[in-house]
Amino acid sequence: MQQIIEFLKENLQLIYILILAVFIGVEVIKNIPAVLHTPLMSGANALSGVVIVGAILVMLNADPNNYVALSLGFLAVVLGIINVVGGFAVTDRMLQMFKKKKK
Amino acid sequence: MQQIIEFLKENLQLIYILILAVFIGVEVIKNIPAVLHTPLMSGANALSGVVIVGAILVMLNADPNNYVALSLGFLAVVLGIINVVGGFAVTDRMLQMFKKKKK
Amino acid sequence: MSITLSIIYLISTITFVIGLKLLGHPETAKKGNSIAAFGMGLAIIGTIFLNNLEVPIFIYILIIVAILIGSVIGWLIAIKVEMTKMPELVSLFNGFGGASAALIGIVEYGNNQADITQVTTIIAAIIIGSITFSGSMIAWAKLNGSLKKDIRLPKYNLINNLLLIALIVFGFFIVNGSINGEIIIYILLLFSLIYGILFVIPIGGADMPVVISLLNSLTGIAAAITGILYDNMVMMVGGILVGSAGLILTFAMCKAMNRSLSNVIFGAFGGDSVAAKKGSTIGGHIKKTNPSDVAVLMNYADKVVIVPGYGLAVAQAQHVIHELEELLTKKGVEVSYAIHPVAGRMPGHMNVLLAESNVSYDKLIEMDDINPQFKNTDVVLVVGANDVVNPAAHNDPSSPIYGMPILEVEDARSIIINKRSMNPGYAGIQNELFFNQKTSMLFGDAKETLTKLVQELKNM
Amino acid sequence: MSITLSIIYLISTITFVIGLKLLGHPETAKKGNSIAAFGMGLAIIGTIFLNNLEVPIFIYILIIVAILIGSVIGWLIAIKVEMTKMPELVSLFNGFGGASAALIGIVEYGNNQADITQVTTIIAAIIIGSITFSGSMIAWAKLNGSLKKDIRLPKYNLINNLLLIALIVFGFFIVNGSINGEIIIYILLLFSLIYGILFVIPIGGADMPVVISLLNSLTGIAAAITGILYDNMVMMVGGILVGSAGLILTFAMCKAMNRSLSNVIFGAFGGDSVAAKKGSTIGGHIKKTNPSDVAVLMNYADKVVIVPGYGLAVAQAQHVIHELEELLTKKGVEVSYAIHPVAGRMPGHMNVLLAESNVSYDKLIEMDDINPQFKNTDVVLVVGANDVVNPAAHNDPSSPIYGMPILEVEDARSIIINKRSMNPGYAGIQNELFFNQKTSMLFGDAKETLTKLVQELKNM
Ligand SMILES: NC(=O)c1ccc[n+]([C@@H]2O[C@H](COP(=O)([O-])OP(=O)(O)OC[C@H]3O[C@@H](n4cnc5c(N)ncnc54)[C@H](OP(=O)(O)O)[C@@H]3O)[C@@H](O)[C@H]2O)c1
Ligand SMILES: NC(=O)c1ccc[n+]([C@@H]2O[C@H](COP(=O)([O-])OP(=O)(O)OC[C@H]3O[C@@H](n4cnc5c(N)ncnc54)[C@H](OP(=O)(O)O)[C@@H]3O)[C@@H](O)[C@H]2O)c1
Repeated sequence: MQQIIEFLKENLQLIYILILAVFIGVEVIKNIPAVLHTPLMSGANALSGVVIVGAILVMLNADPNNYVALSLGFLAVVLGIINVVGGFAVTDRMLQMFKKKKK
Repeated sequence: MQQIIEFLKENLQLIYILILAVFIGVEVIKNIPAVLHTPLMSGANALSGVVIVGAILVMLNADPNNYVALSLGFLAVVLGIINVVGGFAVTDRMLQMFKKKKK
Repeated sequence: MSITLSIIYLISTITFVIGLKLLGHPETAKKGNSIAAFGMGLAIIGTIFLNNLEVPIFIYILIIVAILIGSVIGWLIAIKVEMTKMPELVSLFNGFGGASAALIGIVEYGNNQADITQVTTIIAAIIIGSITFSGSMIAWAKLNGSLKKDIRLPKYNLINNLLLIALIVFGFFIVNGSINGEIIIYILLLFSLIYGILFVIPIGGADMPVVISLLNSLTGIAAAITGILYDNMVMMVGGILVGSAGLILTFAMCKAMNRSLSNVIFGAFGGDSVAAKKGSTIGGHIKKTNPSDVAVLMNYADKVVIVPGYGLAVAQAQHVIHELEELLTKKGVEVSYAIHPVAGRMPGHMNVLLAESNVSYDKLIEMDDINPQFKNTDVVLVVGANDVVNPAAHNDPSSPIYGMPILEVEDARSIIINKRSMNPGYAGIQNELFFNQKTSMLFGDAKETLTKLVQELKNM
Repeated sequence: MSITLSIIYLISTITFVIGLKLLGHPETAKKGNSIAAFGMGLAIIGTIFLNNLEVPIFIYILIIVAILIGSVIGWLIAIKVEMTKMPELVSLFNGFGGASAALIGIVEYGNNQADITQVTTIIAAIIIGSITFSGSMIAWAKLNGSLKKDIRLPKYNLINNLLLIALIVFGFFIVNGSINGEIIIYILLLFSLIYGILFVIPIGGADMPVVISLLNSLTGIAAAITGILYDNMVMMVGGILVGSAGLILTFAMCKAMNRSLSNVIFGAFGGDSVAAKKGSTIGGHIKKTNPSDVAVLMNYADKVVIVPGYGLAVAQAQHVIHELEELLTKKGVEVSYAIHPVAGRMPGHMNVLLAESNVSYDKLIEMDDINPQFKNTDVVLVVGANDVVNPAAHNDPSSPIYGMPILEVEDARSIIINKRSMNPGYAGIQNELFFNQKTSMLFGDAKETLTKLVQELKNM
């Protein structure tokens, strides 16, 4: 309990940021038309690939002799970037199709 | 310039909070029906009375012998609370009227 | 700050967000207002009682006395005010908020002159707070009629902008430490107050709602800045919410009037001169009518639509118009109201006014829904409205209101227009509708004329 | 962290918010995707090159190689994938994101075992990341058909929940310091992976979209937690955005199916048993038909509506259905598609599939718009759809789909249903529509049958 209070005290602004971000996420997504559900899921999925930033930091911070850390980091970067690039690309492809049809 | 950078560095989370709050304010208000413009303006006005918190802090922090500070703080509290209480009350009154008519 | 207080502030912030959100939907608006008010109460009580400071009892007493006095005043004003006076009330309250921020800034300048961030926020709070205060007071005076003329110095835009720049430079030097001292802050205060006056005074009375909305947004920003000073989250987030929401509302209003914000603020004069020119080009024959003829016409109509406008609010005719509507309904006439989004003195104002005089909600038809119905309408009664029914918005690309959506009353079989004279409305342009074959002018003050009309109808 | 990098992260965060916002409107969706992608690129490049750390060159090379490899793989998958495979693709990518988070957690556990906050975030990242990974892989396997059966241990809900609690307690002890050591973290990883598998494996294949959306939301949360570990704002805000948006999307999907989330996750088995009972109560006579009869019927129709469903996607019949539509249009028949929001394998999936096969946008009519039109429709052709046209949703309060809005094809003059057998659809219930007097069953695989139908029509 004491630790939780400590944490709250030190990271108050962080908590505000998280709560505000939750509100934005909710506010932005609700009421979107069903047509866009699939592209939106795929786009949100690409966004969750932001974890790649952490994967890069793992490699940058790794001890150059720690091969385990380096390999795991390498794998994390590869997987993360697949999520990002693939996610955005496939979303774009889907939306491209809608656009073409629209005119 | 140096000072601005310093400020940014020290208050990074703050800036995120402010930007996210701007997004929420915008997101929440746009697309509201014209019927509600008047109550909304009045409600937002009541909210801006949150400055009362600062006015109370002024009085709490004031040197008990500093009569100028105490009087100015007193005035600030009075004005601030008028804004808050009056604002919420009149908004409620307006909305009450809508409600009554609706059924 | 105690952790409990931090959590209370967090809860208050959340209630603000949720409250504002709910305020945006008719069904939930009342709940939203209560939630935000609850959060505000929490924040205030928490600030007083959970502050971890050593404060002499008499200061607590002072605070509580101040809160009691202010609450009573605010409450009384709120329950006593007439609904027609809504815009000036918002303006008044808003000015108080701004004044509060400025006062805080002044006291705190006495306490902190070292930290550059703090001095910056203090100076900003003083400048913005006092501009909001004096600007709101002028807006208030304009709206309640104590200040009728739009006073315009020659080249007022130039003067105002120079003054604003001077203020900012002044503030910068104070922050810089180049100038300081207790007295200097009062000079800053004075100049900010003057700027607030000069900023609002040239703007026309009918534009005041836009100005109020803008000033409201500024008060929010002032609150947020004060929040930075105290590192107080509820003030920061709450203030910014109001700031951004207010700005969006301001733009929405401008858009509904088909004008730009800068046109509202800087363009008042230009607008008028164009208008004056336009006014002269329209002419023709007008038909006058009188209450008894109108009573006959309405008595035998199947469907009557009432278009209320700014003049109805000014004449306080909302109760008699409701009487008229009930009377006609009793006689078997189908009556409804056509509500233009910017009719009246502030957006949505007509809804509030008519709701107050017990007009039933479902008789108020919004512009887009009523426009197709005018074709089947026998009589349209336009009461104190002008611009919102001006066909120039459709026909005349050179008109200042060109492009603004209007109520298309021209489609009705006959049109009765009640106003006091041929004077133009807010946009300052003549209305060719008055010269339409189908139109009859029913001159006179809205309240008096409608009372006569009701009398005639009762006698039939 | 350099100030430039902070600002870059701030910009990226803003692009995420704006991008997500724009993704929610058909006209701006493409732009929104590009803006978010741009922001992501910025964040990645900034992280690599503006880190202020002393890093040996070979690590830079490794990072760049990893990025190149991953980008090429991701890109190739993205441009090669068939649109019918969309759900499994999202699931696959999502799993990779989760795996990445788990790997980060494992490496970082090696580096930080002192700070309690850090260990907490690390443990959470590992648990959530690996659940997402293994869960997504199962979802992927189910969707692409490699894993056909819904494997259910006896009392699987109880087992799963106990395992989850055990995982949390386990994590708590690691944070606590009660247990530690390199090996312990791998055990945690293993159990989390197992939980992910057990969590998804009992859920039916048709519910996978909901599960994927939920897992997607979890990946966002994992990213946010990793962001806390590095005090990295773009990860935190971006992750939370995805987390909350994903959750809203999940609930929206459940609502469109008229089910609760807990029913989807825990209720699979119960649902089936009810369904089985129901299935037996409906009976009656069915009418069979064949492609040549249907061809005649359609040839002389004025208005045909096509209802595509899950079976169309499975049979990959979207191209031949478009051919049918063009042929009929050429013969002067008015053809449109009735799109149910949850027809297919994921929400909005039918729109994507039909758009892919060049069906023009304005032929796709949403449920609420098409329902009143069925009255004037001569022939409805239902292809591989079942639940979305089941009148039990209207008539039978005991039905699991009761309350779900459906396409009211019953109103049409004649109804042709193409499916392979009398087997029920996803909800596992029989469809009384099949026994309707107006209904004729056209049995067979959608692609084959439609190809025959097109052939017949061409010969006429
Ligand atoms: N609602 C908003 O948010 C808002 C905000 C800012 C600006 N505006 C602007 O305000 C205008 C509103 O349009 P509107 O048609 O409602 O009003 P309007 O165009 O300003 O016309 C009001 C008319 O009422 C008449 N009037 C005044 N006092 C009267 C009385 N006692 N009895 C009878 N008639 C009286 C005036 O004519 P006489 O002098 O001949 O009697 C005047 O022509 C629009 O141009 C709009 O853009 C609205
Ligand atoms: N879209 C979403 O987001 C989503 C998500 C989760 C769940 N769901 C659920 O999925 C269901 C979707 O409804 P729906 O009407 O589209 O599908 P459905 O009710 O699942 O029916 C699909 C029908 O297609 C037939 N079929 C399968 N393969 C075929 C083939 N190769 N050729 C011809 N027919 C074939 C099947 O019958 P045979 O086996 O006799 O051929 C089956 O009855 C709803 O219950 C919905 O709640 C949707």
